[in-house]
Amino acid sequence: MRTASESSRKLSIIGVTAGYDKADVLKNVNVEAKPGQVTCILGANGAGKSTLIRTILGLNRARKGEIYFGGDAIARMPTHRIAALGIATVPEGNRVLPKMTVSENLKVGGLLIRDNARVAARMEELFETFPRLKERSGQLAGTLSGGERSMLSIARGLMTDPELIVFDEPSLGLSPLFVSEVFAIVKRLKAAGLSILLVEQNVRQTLRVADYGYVLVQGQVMAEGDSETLMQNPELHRAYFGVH
Amino acid sequence: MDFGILAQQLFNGVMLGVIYAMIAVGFSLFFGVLDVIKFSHGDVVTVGAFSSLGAIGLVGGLVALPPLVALGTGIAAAIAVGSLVGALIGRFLILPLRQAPAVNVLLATLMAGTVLREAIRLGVPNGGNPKPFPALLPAGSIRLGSFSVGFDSVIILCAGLALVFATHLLISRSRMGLAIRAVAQDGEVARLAGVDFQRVVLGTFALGSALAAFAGCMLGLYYREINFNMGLLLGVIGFASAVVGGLGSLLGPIIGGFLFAGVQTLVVVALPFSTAYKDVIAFAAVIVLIGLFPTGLIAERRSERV
Amino acid sequence: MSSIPAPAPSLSLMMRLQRFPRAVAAFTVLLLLGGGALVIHSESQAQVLGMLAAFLVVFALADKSAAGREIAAICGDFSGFGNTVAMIGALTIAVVFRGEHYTLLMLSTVALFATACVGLNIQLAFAGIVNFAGAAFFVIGSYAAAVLTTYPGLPHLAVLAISGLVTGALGLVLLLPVLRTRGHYAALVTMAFGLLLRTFLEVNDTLGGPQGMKIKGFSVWGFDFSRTTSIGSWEVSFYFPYAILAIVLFALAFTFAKRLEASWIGVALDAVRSDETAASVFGLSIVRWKAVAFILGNAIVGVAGAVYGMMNGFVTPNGAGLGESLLMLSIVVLGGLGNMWGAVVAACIIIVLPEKLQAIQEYSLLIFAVLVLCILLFRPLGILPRPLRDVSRFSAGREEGL
Amino acid sequence: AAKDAVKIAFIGPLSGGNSAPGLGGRNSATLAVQQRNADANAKYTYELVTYDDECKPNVGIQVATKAASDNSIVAGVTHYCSAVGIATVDTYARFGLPVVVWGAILPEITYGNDYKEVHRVNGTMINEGKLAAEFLTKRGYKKFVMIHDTTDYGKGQFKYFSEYLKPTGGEILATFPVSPDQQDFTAELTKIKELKPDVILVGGLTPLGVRLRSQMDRVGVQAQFAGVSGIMTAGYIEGAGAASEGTISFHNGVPLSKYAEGQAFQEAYTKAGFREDPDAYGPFAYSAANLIMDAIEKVGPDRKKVKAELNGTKGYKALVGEINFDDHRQNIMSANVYVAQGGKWVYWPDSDYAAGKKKLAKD
Amino acid sequence: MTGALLACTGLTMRFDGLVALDRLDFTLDCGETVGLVGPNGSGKTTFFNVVTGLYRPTAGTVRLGDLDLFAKSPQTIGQAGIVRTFQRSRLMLEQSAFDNIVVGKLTSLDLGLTTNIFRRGRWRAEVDASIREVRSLAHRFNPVIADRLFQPAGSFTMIDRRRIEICRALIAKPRVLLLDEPSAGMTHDETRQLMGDLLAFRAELPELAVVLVEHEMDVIRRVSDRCVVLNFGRKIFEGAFDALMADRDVQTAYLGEDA
Ligand SMILES: Nc1ncnc2c1ncn2[C@@H]1O[C@H](COP(=O)(O)OP(=O)(O)OP(=O)(O)O)[C@@H](O)[C@H]1O
Ligand SMILES: Nc1ncnc2c1ncn2[C@@H]1O[C@H](COP(=O)(O)OP(=O)(O)OP(=O)(O)O)[C@@H](O)[C@H]1O
Ligand SMILES: CC(C)C[C@H](N)C(=O)O
Ligand SMILES: [Mg+2]
Ligand SMILES: [Mg+2]
Repeated sequence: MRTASESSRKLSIIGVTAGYDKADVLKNVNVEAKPGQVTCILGANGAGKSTLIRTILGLNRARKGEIYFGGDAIARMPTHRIAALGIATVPEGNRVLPKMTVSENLKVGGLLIRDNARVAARMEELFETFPRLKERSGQLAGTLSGGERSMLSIARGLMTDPELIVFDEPSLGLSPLFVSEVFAIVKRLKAAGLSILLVEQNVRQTLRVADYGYVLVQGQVMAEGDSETLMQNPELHRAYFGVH
Repeated sequence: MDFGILAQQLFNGVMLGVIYAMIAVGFSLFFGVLDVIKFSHGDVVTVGAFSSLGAIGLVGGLVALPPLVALGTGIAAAIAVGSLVGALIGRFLILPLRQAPAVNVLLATLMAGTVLREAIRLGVPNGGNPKPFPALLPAGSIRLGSFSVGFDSVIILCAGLALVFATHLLISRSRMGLAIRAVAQDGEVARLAGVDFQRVVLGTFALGSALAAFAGCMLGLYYREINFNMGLLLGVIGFASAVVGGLGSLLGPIIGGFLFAGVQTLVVVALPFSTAYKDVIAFAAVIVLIGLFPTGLIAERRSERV
Repeated sequence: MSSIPAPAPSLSLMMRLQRFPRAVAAFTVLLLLGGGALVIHSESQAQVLGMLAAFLVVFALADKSAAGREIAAICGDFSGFGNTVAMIGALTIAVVFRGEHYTLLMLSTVALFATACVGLNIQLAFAGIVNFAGAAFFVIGSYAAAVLTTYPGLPHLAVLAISGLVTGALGLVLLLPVLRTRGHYAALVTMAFGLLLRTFLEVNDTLGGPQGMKIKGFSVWGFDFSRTTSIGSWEVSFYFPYAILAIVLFALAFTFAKRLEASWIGVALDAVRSDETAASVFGLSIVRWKAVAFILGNAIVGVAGAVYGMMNGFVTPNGAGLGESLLMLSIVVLGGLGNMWGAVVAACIIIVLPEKLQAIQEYSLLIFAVLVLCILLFRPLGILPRPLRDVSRFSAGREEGL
Repeated sequence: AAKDAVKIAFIGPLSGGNSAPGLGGRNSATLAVQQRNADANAKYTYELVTYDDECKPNVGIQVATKAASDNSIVAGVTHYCSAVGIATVDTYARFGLPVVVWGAILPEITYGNDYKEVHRVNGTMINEGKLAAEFLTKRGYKKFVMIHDTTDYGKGQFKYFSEYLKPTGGEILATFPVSPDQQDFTAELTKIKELKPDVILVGGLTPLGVRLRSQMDRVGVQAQFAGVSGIMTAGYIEGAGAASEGTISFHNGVPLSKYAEGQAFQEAYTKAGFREDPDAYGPFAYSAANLIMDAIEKVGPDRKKVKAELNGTKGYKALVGEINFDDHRQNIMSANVYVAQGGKWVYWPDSDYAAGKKKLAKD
Repeated sequence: MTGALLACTGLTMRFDGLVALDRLDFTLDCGETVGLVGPNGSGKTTFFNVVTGLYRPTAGTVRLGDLDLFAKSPQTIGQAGIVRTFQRSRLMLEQSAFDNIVVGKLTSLDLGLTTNIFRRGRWRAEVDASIREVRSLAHRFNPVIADRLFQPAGSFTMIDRRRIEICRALIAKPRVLLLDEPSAGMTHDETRQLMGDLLAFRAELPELAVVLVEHEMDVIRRVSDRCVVLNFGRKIFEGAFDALMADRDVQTAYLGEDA
């Protein structure tokens, strides 16, 4: 079984078009997440960020285009196999398994790990990071506070040792302290050599940790480049860093 | 009344309780997976009974079988057919209707039940009539005064209990159980955690239905008579037991099953000459209990908040 | 509100359609109605299946083709008018077949079940209360009528009213558990009640035991429906007056439900159904509204049951069985939650079809079940889904039909 | 020359728990029609329109109305289930459709009204109850427990049996009214075991009989098992299996073999290749159909005339023996005792039990 | 604390074992906006739930003006004039925006059977009035909502749904409005727009008292007159925004170093 390893595989989304029932939400999107780097995706509400994430993970299907993770074409792979390839996800909207306790939620996160000792160890590590969750380990996840849910869903995503981690607005509802904690985590993961694909509203801090970024506008990549370039991008400026 | 009779009645109650529990467990198992009430469950019991009867008949027709072998064939057939039917229902009814409101699913499965029932009635020669079920378990019985219990009853009793608790352990302890519950509460999260959604769902339906089919086989052995209609009321009672006990946990249905059986038996003992009212009273009890314990005797822990 | 702008080609057609919206609505309604009548009337299997196929095609068109959607939209906009036309059309059908016992019996049965389903819709679609004892309450209505008609002094219109009240009142027994429980738990409560009632009626002789009771025919102003053989110069079946009564009853229930839906009460019920927490925070009483819906619903079911009983002159416990209740529920679900016309169409399918399938004898139940499954699978929202409420259509000035 | 077609209705339970006898009846009636149509000197060609009453009164009324309101239908062979039979008599009277009941044995169907439309070829439960009481007590059984289903059928059976038991000095220790689809009787039977009766008499149908018989052994009740015509079906023997041996039942009419035409009927039936066997009431349906067709041959396809003709039936030679209608258009016939022996229902007088070769529980 | 509009003292909420609110004293005056902040799980939402009667407090007092609202039913409290929005949006997505908003004032409308079913004339009059009111209110937030008033709430964007929720609360003409993280999940400029909305109606309804839960410090700074900080259900700070930013405990407990 894999251990948290230097990731070597690149995630590349090539000319992907995807959407729901009738409407196309993503139109011919090209995105790359280079190994060992933090790639961020910015965009207004409804720009299609989550749709992109869902498409990568096969939760909804690309209508056109290809998606590769290293050598594997994953565009038509069932979600659970994509996950097994070593892509962990923290989905949008702090989703938890409401009728299970906090620790059971984490165990589910660790289902891909066969040996229970490792699962236990991982849980302990994460409890270090989120003492809150340790206090609440016996509580049904459904009754957690908004922020606690976010922590739990982040922690659940971190249970396996993936190569690539996908975050969709992890800091939703987190208080400033924990927001910075999240970015600290991202830094640490990067340091450990993992690749990260990050969707965030908090553009400032995001660009601070990101190596490379894409800006989605109405389902199309409007701008891309390394953080500095994006910082300078006038439209982004108008859109995001209002003076205050 | 004399003690033997009392013991006898007690045993009858327990026996009945186990039978109900075996069926009820299936209900809460499905509820556990997709928050689905699979109402064809009762008829899967019937299917199980008939398929084991059929198998015994077929094989027995070719070669003379010693009872135990026959028994094995019967159970095997029941489990095989049962799990197949379950998987099919899961695949072609439950999964497609996953987004639909709960009532639709309920209706769909009820209709599926009707299909099964009618198929048996029309498919089996003279299917409208009750069929005898061979007595394959060791004969003989324990007699103490007016108390007498066949060995077969005891065997069936143990088998039933074992099965029910095995299921309980499977769900609450094993990885499989964890996966099942995860799928039940959020299919996407489960998938993202690497759970094979389809396999878990179908697997669970197969498992639950196999359980029901096995119960059917046991019913045949116990009553020595089966008919295409037997699943109908059993289904409802099983459902009632599951709900009264509490759908949240797998112990709920067991408690519920024994409770229901207890009430029925008690009525016969207490007011023997109005036994016709025993179902009336039992169901009245159900309504009252639900009124008092809205989420069953083993109440579900509140898992939603504002 | 008119639907998605359709592709260019059919545009001109749509222009033409929109010029006479009322004509379109009336035509569509009458077309469907006529079809239904034919199904009810026809004797041959082929005819029935043919009509069924036709219906499927019509619905496919209504969904897929732009023109179809347009027509549907127009009917939506002029529903008030359309409904009026439909009711009159239904009465006309009754008159046309005035001599045909069986056709009229079917017609009335459909109308009465549709009426009962209006009641169930108020419970399920509006307030979110699943009622698995519909048939039980229906039968309670009949029994009430059976008992009440034995009092010669009592005018039969009063009998209907009281039957409704009695049924509603008996529903109160379940109120507490129904209010306290959700989802499957609630389902069981009603289910248990149905079984309980049926077994009770069977084992207890005071109401005729399993044999049930005979019921006097309906009569107003000395005019006994069940003895009618002619009206004026017309030779009519004694089912004719019942058919009229049934249709009128449905019209009333329909109007009532429609208005209930398009009213503050309707909004309140929606709020309570879809989010009790939010509703209560804005001062709505969950108990009050659920209770109102449950009792009203049962009362309507009861009245329908009373008329049905008087028409058949007979009521037995096994009418209260789980199977029967499920039949009613399937009508509601297949018709489309909250859509009263859907209930009518579904009632035609669920009630008339097995009758027509008689020739296939013992297989009818099987075929029927399969059919229902198909509808559930391929039209999950039901035959006619419930339209979005738009109270602006009722803002003063605009006409309101039924 | 092409003959005019005449329609006759057959109504019975073709689906659900009582479909077995229902289908048997339908097949037998069908056979009668087929034979008639094959007969060159029949005046008309007959068509049997069959309806399913599901053994449910409400459904029964619907189909009865359907048949009765179809003016091309001249008469009907109707109903096996008493619950339905009694529910529909008004309908037939209302529409003036003459019918001959072929299986329902509730007395009230003929005796409870004075509808000239309603006839019945099979006997009623009065005969059954009377015979049961007399026969059993004469064989020295004194203490009875009766289990009957709560339908009119079971209740009727109880009513008449207990009525005729009184004079014989027999005693009913206890009565258990049970719902017809109840599965488990161990509780009741345990209770019975305590009472130590000589006979357990079941007033119900095959399923009930089978369950009681098989569960008796389970709780170890020793008593003679007897039932009314409701259990005198192939289904009972098949269902109860070996345990059925020695069960006594009472039924109007004698076994096919005893009928003059019985042999022929059996052969013809087998030849026609029906999927289900005629069952106990098949011959009655067959006779009813023939009775009607003969009436039509005589007076032509007219409801009123046919009714009048049927009303006056006396000494009509039918498969089930001579048919004579009394003033309530009820065929007068006596019930007979049957015993399950070697996997068959055997006419008591011919049985090893009567001959003393085999013994019932008591003797 | 005399003149206070909303006054809670010693408010305590226990969930088996865990103390979510710990002897909290809280007051709110007419026309005042209080920013309620605190680390995740510090009891902010619980405070709202207790005040609106969704949870039954373990101990303490809750008064609105001179009404005792301790452990009263949600609808009593709602009618008394305390309304809220929810942390996770709670709308009837398949019903129209209008329906959703009008829910806020249903209790002030005629809910009798007679008017609603039989005397439709009257009802229609109420309809006209309500449509006008709802439309103008919605218009102030976003003309788009006013224009698409009769389309399903589900068809609106996140921010507009939030606005619809706020409209639903405002149309109830509350005396106290509780807002739970209105800006959660919004982009920067959306947050700014929302902030604008808040300030706007604050100006229009000078009497209205607002409690605002937010993790977005800018919003708090711009909108609130006074701040209260919770930690482990206990009040660890009360005062002006700048004082808050300066406060050591608050920094360690809530803001973190790089604030
Ligand atoms: N399940 C769905 N069905 C139909 N349309 C959807 C669905 N989910 C999202 N959409 C539409 O797809 C578009 C993109 O949605 P998406 O959630 O990807 O945007 P986003 O960038 O993630 O927004 P946010 O920042 O709010 O997460 C939106 O216009 C939304 O209305
Ligand atoms: N119904 C409940 N059952 C058990 N614990 C609960 C319940 N509701 C809240 N809690 C606990 O009470 C604490 C306070 O919850 P609350 O939702 O008030 O926090 P919060 O301040 O709103 O946090 P956030 O900023 O993340 O929303 C949390 O630790 C939570 O786990
Ligand atoms: C009870 C029935 C199913 C059978 C019986 N022949 C009767 O008279 O009713
Ligand atoms: Mg998103
Ligand atoms: Mg909160």
